[in-house]
Amino acid sequence: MDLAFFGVQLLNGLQYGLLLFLIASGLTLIFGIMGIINLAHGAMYMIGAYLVYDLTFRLGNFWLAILVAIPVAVALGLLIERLFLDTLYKRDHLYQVLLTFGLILVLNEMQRIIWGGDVHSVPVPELFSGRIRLTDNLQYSHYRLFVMGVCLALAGVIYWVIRHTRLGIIIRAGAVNRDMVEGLGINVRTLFTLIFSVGVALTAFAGMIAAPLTSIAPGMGDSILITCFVVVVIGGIGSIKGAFWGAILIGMAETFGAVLIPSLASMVIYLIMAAVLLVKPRGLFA
Amino acid sequence: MLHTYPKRVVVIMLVLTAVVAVFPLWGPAVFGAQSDFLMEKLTLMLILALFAMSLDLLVGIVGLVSLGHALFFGLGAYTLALASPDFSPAAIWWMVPLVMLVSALAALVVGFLVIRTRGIFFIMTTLAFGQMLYYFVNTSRHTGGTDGVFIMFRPSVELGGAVLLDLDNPLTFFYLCLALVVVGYLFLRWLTRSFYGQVLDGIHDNEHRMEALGYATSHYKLVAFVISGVMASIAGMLAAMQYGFANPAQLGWHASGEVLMMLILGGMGTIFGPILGAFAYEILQHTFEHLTPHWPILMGLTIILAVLILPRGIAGLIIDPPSRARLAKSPLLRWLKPGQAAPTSEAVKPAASAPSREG
Amino acid sequence: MKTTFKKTALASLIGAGLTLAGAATASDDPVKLGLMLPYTGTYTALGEAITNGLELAMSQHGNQLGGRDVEYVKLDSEANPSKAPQNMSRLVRGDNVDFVIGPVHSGVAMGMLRVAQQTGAVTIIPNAGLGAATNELCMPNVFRTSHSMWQDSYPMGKVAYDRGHRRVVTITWDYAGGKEDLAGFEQAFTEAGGEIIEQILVPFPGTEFQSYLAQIASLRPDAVYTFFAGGGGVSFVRDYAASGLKDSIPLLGSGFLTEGNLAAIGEAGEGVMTTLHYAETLDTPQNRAFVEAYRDAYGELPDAYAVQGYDTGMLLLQAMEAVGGDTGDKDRLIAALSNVQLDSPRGPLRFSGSHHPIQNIYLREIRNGRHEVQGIAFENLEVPDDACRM
Amino acid sequence: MSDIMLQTRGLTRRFGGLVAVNDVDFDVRENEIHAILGPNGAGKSTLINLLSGEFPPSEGEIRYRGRPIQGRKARHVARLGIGRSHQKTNIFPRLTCLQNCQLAARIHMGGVFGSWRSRHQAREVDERALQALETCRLVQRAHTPASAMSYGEQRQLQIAMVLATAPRLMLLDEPMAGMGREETAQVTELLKGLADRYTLVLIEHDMDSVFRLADRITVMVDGCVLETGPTAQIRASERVRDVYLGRHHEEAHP
Repeated sequence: MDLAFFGVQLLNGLQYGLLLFLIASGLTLIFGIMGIINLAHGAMYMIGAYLVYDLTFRLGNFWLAILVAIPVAVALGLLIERLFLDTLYKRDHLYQVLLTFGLILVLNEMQRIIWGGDVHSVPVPELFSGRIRLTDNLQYSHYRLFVMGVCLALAGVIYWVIRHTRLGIIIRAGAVNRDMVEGLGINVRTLFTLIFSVGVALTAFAGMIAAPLTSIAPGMGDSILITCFVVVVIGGIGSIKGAFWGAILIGMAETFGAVLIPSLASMVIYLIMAAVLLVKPRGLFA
Repeated sequence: MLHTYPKRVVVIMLVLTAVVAVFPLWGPAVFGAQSDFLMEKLTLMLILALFAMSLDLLVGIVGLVSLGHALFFGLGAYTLALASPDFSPAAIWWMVPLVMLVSALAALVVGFLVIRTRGIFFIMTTLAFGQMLYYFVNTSRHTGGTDGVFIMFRPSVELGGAVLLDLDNPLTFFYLCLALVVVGYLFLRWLTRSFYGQVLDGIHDNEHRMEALGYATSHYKLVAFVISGVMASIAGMLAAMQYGFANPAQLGWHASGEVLMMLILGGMGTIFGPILGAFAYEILQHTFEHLTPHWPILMGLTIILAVLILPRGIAGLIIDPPSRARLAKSPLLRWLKPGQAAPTSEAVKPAASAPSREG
Repeated sequence: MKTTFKKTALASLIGAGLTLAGAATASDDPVKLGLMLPYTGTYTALGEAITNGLELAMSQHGNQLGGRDVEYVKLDSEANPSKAPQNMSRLVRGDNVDFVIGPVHSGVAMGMLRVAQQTGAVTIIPNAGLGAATNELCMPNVFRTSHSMWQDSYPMGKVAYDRGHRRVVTITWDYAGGKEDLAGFEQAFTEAGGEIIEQILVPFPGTEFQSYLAQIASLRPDAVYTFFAGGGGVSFVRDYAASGLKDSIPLLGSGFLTEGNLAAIGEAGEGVMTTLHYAETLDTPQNRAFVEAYRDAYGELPDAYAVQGYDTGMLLLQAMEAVGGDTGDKDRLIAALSNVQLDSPRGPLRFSGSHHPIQNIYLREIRNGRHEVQGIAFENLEVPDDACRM
Repeated sequence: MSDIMLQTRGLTRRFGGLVAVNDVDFDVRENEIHAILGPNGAGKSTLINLLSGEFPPSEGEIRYRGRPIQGRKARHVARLGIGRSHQKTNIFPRLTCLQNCQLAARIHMGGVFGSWRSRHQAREVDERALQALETCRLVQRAHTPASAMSYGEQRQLQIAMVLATAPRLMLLDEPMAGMGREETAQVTELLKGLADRYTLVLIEHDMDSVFRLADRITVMVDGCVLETGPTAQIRASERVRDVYLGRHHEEAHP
């Protein structure tokens, strides 16, 4: 492996990892604070992508589409939390697993009713349609760099919120001990609604900015879901820092695993997860 | 008392078993030409009931929510598929022990690793191990990959050259499955009412306290994990036998999710509930598919509703019929029976002598 | 219409005798077509296109087969192989359909074939391309109106060599269908004298291709041959273009890479060359008429899937006409089916001894968002079926 | 000294930067009732948790009947004869009162596969469970699910469960927490009655009960032992009075 090739793969792994972080961050927030396993997380990612596809063609502008789509995603999160999850907090994880499994079925089928079964795509926005040259025959889209930037910026914002705001203190406390949050005199119900909506919005937003990089197809959320679970478990449930490093680790592992050990490529992330859990049963950063 | 149910549970289950058992007698009269197909469907439901029951030991009894239980179901199917000779039937005498051995070993290894984790982590790690095997089977050269494999012959049940059971006969196979469900049920009933089951109840209620009392809880959980895995693998083996086909989709996480849904529909922790759940789930899906091409919405909403308003499932309805439950909570009953702090139907019953758990 | 065929129907009734099957062929009973196609999930679009094509063929002929009304029994296959046997069994034993039409997915096909084998149900595969269906696992009661993975990729091997490519990288998903497709290409390409310098297998159904593109760039092949389908195809073609590789290394593929997804692929697809048994731009009277009728009925251009569905309908129409609507005599029905020759929108089509279509494979290049036909890559291509015993 | 049952030397436990138990030397003699007093956060519960093996000490030594037991898991410690109850009610709510005690009584039956041991042995165990219930005056509730009992009864059941494990040493973490005056008196009597057969270590806030029950008392403040000695000595101690009537007074009675 020559140095240039190594460098390019490093970039690919980083970019994939950052995107994974964005998708997984919502999941880990919801996990950590609310103790909810949201299997419908992948469906939210898919909905984000479909929303932006729909709105881009309706409004004729990608950025405008994202602006409109975010409130829609927040509203969806709000609706689900208030309608379904509100009564489940005191119950066993099993019920959350099943309820969100039911939600997957409903949301996937809604997608099919609204947008049909065809594969779609969103064109890369004009502003970032250029490419940089990596090697003599390989180029890299500006948009991918932009996505990396957005993911990094969001990671920074989330980190700042968690470190330096009152909300962050609550979130950190909640990840360690959920009863403590109630002890702090917080309106838990409002907090949960907020966290769930933000989590859904983050995920849907990941689907939105990833839309120009991927194909928008039914079931696109299912495969990403499991990968995100692995990221969150490796990092430590509820830890944003863990989700970040877990995502980078998995991004790198998938990228390099694909090239170096192709025979194990599909299993490599599960092997890593098993190894991590053997050494640290609660994840790397728990 | 825990795991003791009102008499009507026994009555209902016996009646249902009898109705299913004599289906070959009344089926053709009622359903005509469709009855063959329906018996096949019943057979499948019985197999799924066995599968759901095995998971109930883990989820309902011990309180370990596994999202990778299909791993063992698939393992049973693939062990049969890969160990069967191509051009002749395998003898059941070594096939069943082999399937049990393979799944027990797998359950031991997987269990050893996942038992250490709790709550969400247990869910996630079981999911991960399920997916690992799923991808392995999907990409391995020896398993037929995504296309799956055929099992050309059902195992033979012969003793000294004499055919004891002809499993190719749908009727025989149907009764075999029925018998295994009954045996499985009785086994789990015995297990949950034994002292070992009591320890599992203790772990479910308060694992920490069990440790403090002096129990090596992880050992008990591991044994339950292995028992559950072996039962699931038998169900998987039967499923693969039924159609002579094994496919990776049998061990993906969607399959694990579906069997969990059977549990919730039927009512977990009751052993008999999941049997009803498996039947209910299959019947619902069959009906919805006939009703609309958008059947997943109906299925999804059913699950959501079951979780929200019927968390104890069908079994809960049978144990505490809604009217009775309301009556039991009413001040009237409390007034009639002073001294009963929580007059549920179980508590109202006069306590039997010592810990004999009849029901 | 009913009176015209009364005589033949009566004859068939007598012919069928008093067996149970005979009862099902009474003239008044409709012919039941059991459709086992994906109507939910990832492959929904394919299931719908096939259904559309089939229904178009039927509606063009009065919705009758051999004088009997047609009744559809649609069953969502969910593209879930583990449920395939039970679903197939439901159609055959539960709904008593006369023909099973399906599936899309090769794994589902395996499960169906097992039941087809046990029940002898007449099965027509309108898409799944697993080679075994008309080779190792061939059976008299199973027909295919689509393709095999091998059939669509084999001609490209020769084309690639003729276009001057000598060192080629192949890439597909790590699953049976993909590997069969690559095998077809590899066979023809290496026979001609070319060399496959690397075969890349991507975990199924992943669509994250960046690291593989970097690998391809560093290998510097003359061309890349690929098979992906659906969302994977769209992603691969777009990522390939975005990485700039398309400027220096031509992209070749099986037609399914882009089939049905030209709009989603957009500009990135320009210049991509594929081989397939159909192109919507085929300039024949049959195809022009078909495209027009399809557009009138469904408001969109047909794709290969729609044609496969349409030809399934045409196959049934011809065969049922030949047997006079009698589905009771299986052997006669099967003989009639295997003798059908179609003047399909895709060109002439007849069936091999293993019930696989013998058909033209076209070389297509994407220009202005359409699959422009560059010529016939292989005329009347027959697939290998040495392992077929029937 | 031969009559020392449990002994710690330099016992220390840290949680991150916090030192919960700091260099504690502590002795328990055979057949005494030894109370641990101290304001909230003094490290009393942590000390009990260290003694019962709930978590390992950061430093120091614990000897039980002369043998070091630090670092052993809770379940091993329990089977050595050190039974404990928890501050929060810690029972199996779905099981009956008797079943709760049976679970406790059967810990000596030997692992998973001991579950299926002989009936004879099982009967012995059941007798011990019943005895424990009798001692705690819960026999009439034997077949009531634990969740259906009153709070006071549940606290008594906890003690019964410890008894059923046939311990030599009982560690009781606030056995009377949250109880009414009458129930407190009842439990105090109960514990008094146990004193001739068992060795007891208990944490308790109720001063009256402690002074009535305890043979010796150890007072802890901020993770350290402030003073240890016979009840009369502690009662008279200036330092202890300072702690209890001074800065920690309000916390001592939550």
